[in-house]
Amino acid sequence: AGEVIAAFTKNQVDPHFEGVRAGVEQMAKKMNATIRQYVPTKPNNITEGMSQLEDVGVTRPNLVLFMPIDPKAQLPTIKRLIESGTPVLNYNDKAGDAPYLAFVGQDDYKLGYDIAKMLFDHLGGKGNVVILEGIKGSNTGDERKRGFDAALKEYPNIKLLASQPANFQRLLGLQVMENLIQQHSEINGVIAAADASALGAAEALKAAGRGNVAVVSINGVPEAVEAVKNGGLLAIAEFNGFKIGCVATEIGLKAIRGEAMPKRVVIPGAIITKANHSEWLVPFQQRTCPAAADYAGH
Amino acid sequence: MTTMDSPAPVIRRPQQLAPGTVAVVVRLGLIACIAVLLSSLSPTFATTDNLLNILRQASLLFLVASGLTLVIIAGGLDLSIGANLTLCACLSAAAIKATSQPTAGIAVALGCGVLVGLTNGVLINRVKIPPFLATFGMLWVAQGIAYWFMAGQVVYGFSPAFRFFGSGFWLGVPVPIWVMLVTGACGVIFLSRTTIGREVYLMGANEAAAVLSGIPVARRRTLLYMVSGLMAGLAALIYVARLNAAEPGIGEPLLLPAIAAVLVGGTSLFGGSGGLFRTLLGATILTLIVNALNLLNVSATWHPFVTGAIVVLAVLADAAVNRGARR
Amino acid sequence: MTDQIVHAALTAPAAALLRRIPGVTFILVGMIVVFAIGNPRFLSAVNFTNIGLQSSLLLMLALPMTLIILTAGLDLSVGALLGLCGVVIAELLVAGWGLPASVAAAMLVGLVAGAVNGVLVGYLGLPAFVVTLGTMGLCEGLSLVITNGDPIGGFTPALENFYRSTVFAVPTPVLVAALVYGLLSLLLYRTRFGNYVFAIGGNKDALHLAGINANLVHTGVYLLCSLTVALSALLLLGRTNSAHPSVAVGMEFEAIAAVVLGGTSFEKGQGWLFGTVLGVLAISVLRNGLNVLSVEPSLQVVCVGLLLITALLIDRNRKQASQNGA
Amino acid sequence: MLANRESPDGGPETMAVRPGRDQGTAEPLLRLIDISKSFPGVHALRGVSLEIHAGEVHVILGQNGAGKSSLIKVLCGAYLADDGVIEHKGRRIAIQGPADANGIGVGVIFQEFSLAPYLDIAQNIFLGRERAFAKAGIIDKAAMHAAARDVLAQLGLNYDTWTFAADLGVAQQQMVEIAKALSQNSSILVMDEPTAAISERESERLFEVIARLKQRGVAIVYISHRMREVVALGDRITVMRDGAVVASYRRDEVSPDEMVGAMIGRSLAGLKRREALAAGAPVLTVTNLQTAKLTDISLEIRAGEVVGLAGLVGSGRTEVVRAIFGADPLRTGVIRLDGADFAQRPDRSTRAGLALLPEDRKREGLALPLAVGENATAAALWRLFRRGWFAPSVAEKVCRNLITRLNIATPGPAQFVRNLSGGNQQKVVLGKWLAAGSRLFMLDEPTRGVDIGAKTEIYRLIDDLAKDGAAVLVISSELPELIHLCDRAYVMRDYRIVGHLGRNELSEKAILDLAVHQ
Ligand SMILES: Nc1ncnc2c1ncn2[C@@H]1O[C@H](COP(=O)(O)OP(=O)(O)OP(=O)(O)O)[C@@H](O)[C@H]1O
Ligand SMILES: Nc1ncnc2c1ncn2[C@@H]1O[C@H](COP(=O)(O)OP(=O)(O)OP(=O)(O)O)[C@@H](O)[C@H]1O
Ligand SMILES: O[C@@H]1[C@@H](O)[C@H](O)OC[C@H]1O
Ligand SMILES: [Mg+2]
Ligand SMILES: [Mg+2]
Repeated sequence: AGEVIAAFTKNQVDPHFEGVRAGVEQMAKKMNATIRQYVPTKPNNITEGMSQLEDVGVTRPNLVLFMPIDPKAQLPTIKRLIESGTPVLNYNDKAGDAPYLAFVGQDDYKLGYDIAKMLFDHLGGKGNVVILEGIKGSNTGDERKRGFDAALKEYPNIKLLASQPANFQRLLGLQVMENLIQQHSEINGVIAAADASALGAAEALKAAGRGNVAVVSINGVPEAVEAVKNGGLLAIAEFNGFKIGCVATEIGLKAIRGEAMPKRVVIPGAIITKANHSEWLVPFQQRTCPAAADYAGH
Repeated sequence: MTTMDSPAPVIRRPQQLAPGTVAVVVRLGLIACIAVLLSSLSPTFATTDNLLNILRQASLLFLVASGLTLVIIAGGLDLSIGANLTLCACLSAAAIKATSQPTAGIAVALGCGVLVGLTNGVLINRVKIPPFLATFGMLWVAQGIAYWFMAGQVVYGFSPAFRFFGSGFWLGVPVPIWVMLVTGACGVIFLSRTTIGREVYLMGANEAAAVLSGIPVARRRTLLYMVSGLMAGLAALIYVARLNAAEPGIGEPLLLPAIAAVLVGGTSLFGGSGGLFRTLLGATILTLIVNALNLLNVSATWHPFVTGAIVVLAVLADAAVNRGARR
Repeated sequence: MTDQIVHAALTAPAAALLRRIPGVTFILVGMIVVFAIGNPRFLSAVNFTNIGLQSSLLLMLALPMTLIILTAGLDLSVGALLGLCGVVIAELLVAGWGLPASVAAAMLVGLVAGAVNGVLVGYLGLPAFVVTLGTMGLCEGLSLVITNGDPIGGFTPALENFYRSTVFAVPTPVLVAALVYGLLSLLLYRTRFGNYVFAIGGNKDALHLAGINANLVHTGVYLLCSLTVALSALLLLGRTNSAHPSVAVGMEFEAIAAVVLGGTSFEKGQGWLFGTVLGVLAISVLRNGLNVLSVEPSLQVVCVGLLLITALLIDRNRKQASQNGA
Repeated sequence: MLANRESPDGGPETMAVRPGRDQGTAEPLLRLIDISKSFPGVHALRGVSLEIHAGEVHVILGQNGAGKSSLIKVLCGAYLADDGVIEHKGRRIAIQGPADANGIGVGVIFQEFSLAPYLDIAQNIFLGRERAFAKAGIIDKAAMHAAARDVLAQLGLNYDTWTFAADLGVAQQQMVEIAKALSQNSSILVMDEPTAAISERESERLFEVIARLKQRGVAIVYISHRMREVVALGDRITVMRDGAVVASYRRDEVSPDEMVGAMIGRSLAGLKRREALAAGAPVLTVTNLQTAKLTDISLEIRAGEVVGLAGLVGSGRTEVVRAIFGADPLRTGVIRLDGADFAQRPDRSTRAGLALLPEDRKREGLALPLAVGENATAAALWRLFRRGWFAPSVAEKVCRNLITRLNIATPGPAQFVRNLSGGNQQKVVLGKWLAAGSRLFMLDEPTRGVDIGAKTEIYRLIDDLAKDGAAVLVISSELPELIHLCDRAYVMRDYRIVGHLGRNELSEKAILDLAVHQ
């Protein structure tokens, strides 16, 4: 007990990461460990993320919970950290091949595929859609996009009008959508790689009097879930930072305390709709961590 | 070369347009050209909807850039506007949520903006930190406070009355465009028809001479940074009302576009010349270009490149117009 | 300035010497003391390596930026250019061009960028801020267009190995930065070109009247900067093991801040190359120390701002004190 | 482009025009023939011809804007002449740039300082000529500083050559400027108003050096608005007006009055001393003022008085007026206007009726990128209201009145002030304060670099101000000017007032006795 855990998240802007941090804190408290949060001062700054990894190496925490801003760039640094004897668990985003304690996250490809299918079915298998991508090069963004594309292939009557990056951001989502609205008089559905850009897009649509366009996204932060409740968003594929944080912390701590732990925990994501949304309306701080065993099955 | 001891023989030059007028005409011409080109290429361009869309996007950019324009004319620079906007947005959104009073939010946003501006002014006047560094430092401080205050959360969901400022229409025109027109008109009147407005140009053209002409330069400068902050606060309100949410990442990405809008508009970074109407044109040009690329189905990856090219072309055009007039 | 300090050391009372030392020095020392007390590992060899590595890239941008600021200019395009050159090298390596050819191509890109900046600022007298804001967009845009926004990886590990190598326990990137510092300071303080850099910032007409092609020298400063940046792309690639279109965008502001922290001013050609080293170190040490002490993330952001503001505050107070004392 | 490229066969082409009025016998070192130069809208030089002889001082006289500096700039390659021929030792040459001029041994002391503030004295002196000290591209600093000390020694100066130019006073800068020109060992040394910023003592040194150089056979071209210097130094005197040579004399052929007549195109009545007026109530009283530099400054000026503030350059005169105006902070002391205290801040001073005409009009007096109108109303903006709003029409009217009243040569208020000649620029700065309705005028070197014509107009204006009941404090380094203008004068030395001279005590000797260290 009393271990020090360094937990990395990518920015202080997206509530998804607040969910991660809340989960980590709650579980650490429960298991008697101390958390130190590391977030780059500039959102998603790769080189800064690397420096923070290097600096954390100096403080020799007992455990590092790591999500890459960019896996290619950060892999060598993380490998050196592991070589120097610091146990590292990879969570939220896949971070390439390295001797991690474990990976805890979700299947982004599947989330993308599922939510796209859900939208296409909602549209009756035909119509015009646009995609708001995430940050290029991030594992989550790329995998989700792959999932969207796979679903698209199965629906020949769904037409992809445009696929533009909105970088998981709200303002960009709004602006990109505003412009797409001008170009395309008929848009039936929007698939966003994350809640923030979906919410921005939904605002743009509403302002243009096209509130009836179905918007789906991935994440399920309370704000977006509220929008599902109000009909602003159609549905969300759950990418649950809080759960990821909890489970990652539990597995990591148990692993360094000597318990045998699974190497790979993939938390399934539900499709959040008006029908089932209430569970996700609860603020992160008031949620209770699930047990890792629920997902890891031991 | 700078001009040396300068002309005496009083020879009336042929009636010629002032460089400022030329700059405006060049930009209006550019806008006209793009518009004509686009309406022939894309049927959707010339629709009222699209034009209002362009103007609405431009209006948000203009609001952020307007206060900056004054600061730049006076020979300064404000890199903190983006982060200031963020902070104002977060604090005011929280205030509205807490009190369910839009007026509380308005007061907080404007107050916070002015306060950050005041701090800039004090750092520059009293502590004599160069504007670049002082406002760059404030950028970090304001951003940090916003992060700390929000603690990773988003404040969202506002009353329709408040949201009217961002997404409402009046007489068929989006409210932000009205806000742009009103603030723009106030600014133009301020610059041309008030003592302080005239002083802004003198300060920018030669600060030492302005001081020795009895212009209270330090106080004026503080005032201008406060106005810049005020406009960041106003823009914050519009953004919050438009996005229906406040998060600590909204303002920073607006900084460079705002600077670009001022410069593309033709306000000189040397200080002493420029104006708000030009910034309005600059904001319009930048927005128009992105809209054009979209309508022409050019990939979004081209946007920064084209924007950069426009900035360079704008300086080159100005240089060609007042060839030799300036250092 | 170095010469003036040496001269003061030899001839003037200690107080005069002290007055010449920029305020950032005191902050730097203060920070080191505080961080060392906060966590003794701050003073470990590993951490010095970290600070060195983390400083070296910023230094590579800030050093030539000092020369540009000495000419009363500014180069906002360095971050974007660094990214672009990285992309070019990576793209060509992947295409099988081999390192020398790829680097040559990046140098060519640097040359073009520097020439555009230099000619527009040096010959046409256009404001550097606007010109380089434009080229910043052009460079960032080009990287995006070339890569379609995707990062490039999977090229030779040689760059990473180079980046990670050490010479007598000193990381190679630190040596590279030190070498660049040495060369630039030789250039700035011991050659004609160096004198002309100060003269351009102080009185470009005077340089012209002295029969020197001042515009050419002025252009040369931008070229020098862009070429150094192009070379630094090797360090960036070594560090990130991949090329990203906009990794380094934003670094230009940090580089400029470091230069100004070090006591170089935008006016009159007043400045000091070694001050830039101190400015860069101040930024790196602060960031590193905050991490080592695990300071709360939002507070870290505030601290960066406070560093920028307080360093000059010290200078200001000392100046006032010395004036009142005189 | 100069139309004087070498002809294909390399020899000089047939001479078109000969310099008109010069009948020098010896072959001149340098001959300028029919040089013309125009700028957009301005004919700066119209067919100027001039001969420069070794071992002679050739003075060029002319009003502001007559074209003196332009001629010099053509000669040193800073400007390319549109037309004309230059011959060096009888051979036609082309001066396409500063390097060509250096090549034939032209050295110049420019009217505007050409020092780089953050290069040290040695670097400044040898700027552009570092190659002499370089080995494999690396400069030998020790050698360079030694050489710099040598040059300074010739001028009797022992400055620390490691000092940045920025840390030098105006006079010291000018001396370095002179040293820089001397160090070139030029065969032709051009000096454009070298004494405008230095004290009499330093001027004397310069004159000694000039004498020595003459003996060594150096040709000197000397520009000055100070008639005394012209008479004392000039071997040949060429007078320019409106870009053309109007007369050329040997010194013994001509009287100062004649020269002035040629300059302004009419003869000028000799400078009579200003009439004293009955002084009114005290306008300004300064008691025991002290700043970071100044100590013990007490003075009083009454309505209708013109009071001088004399002293050597660097004695602190500028500091006094800046402190009174509130531009520099006070330590202690009482400053009263009409017997009442007022806040020491430039904006308050302005509104209280103080006016400060700064010594450097380009740096501190004018906003060069702006128009005449904007500059002339800069200190009066707070008065130019109509119904609560700033009124451009009122401003324009005020400005037009000023243009007429001060006889400012400009097409109108919209002209850029940078396009005006020095004298007219100075009138704009004065006009700024007239528009502000000031009652106490503090004029710091009001006629620096101003030609005789404009000078007399400024004198007249000062007299008018006094007659209108204003109080005037004049700083001038030209003692005759002070004596001509002032009813009485305070004399400064080492940042304190060391004496006061009444109207009848005022003489150059009396001032110098007080101003110079015993
Ligand atoms: N670079 C320039 N551009 C435009 N006009 C110029 C330039 N340089 C000089 N002139 C004009 O040429 C004319 C001659 O100016 P010049 O500086 O030679 O006069 P000057 O005799 O030296 O006057 P002063 O006694 O005030 O120094 C003036 O009308 C001046 O305004
Ligand atoms: N505007 C100013 N700001 C700061 N320092 C100044 C200023 N003007 C003059 N000084 C400094 O004050 C010192 C005293 O010079 P000052 O100008 O007061 O003497 P002066 O008797 O007025 O001489 P001058 O004939 O040059 O005007 C100079 O060395 C100069 O460095
Ligand atoms: O779900 C997203 C997460 O995976 C990504 O990395 O950052 C933004 C989030 O919204
Ligand atoms: Mg002249
Ligand atoms: Mg003075």
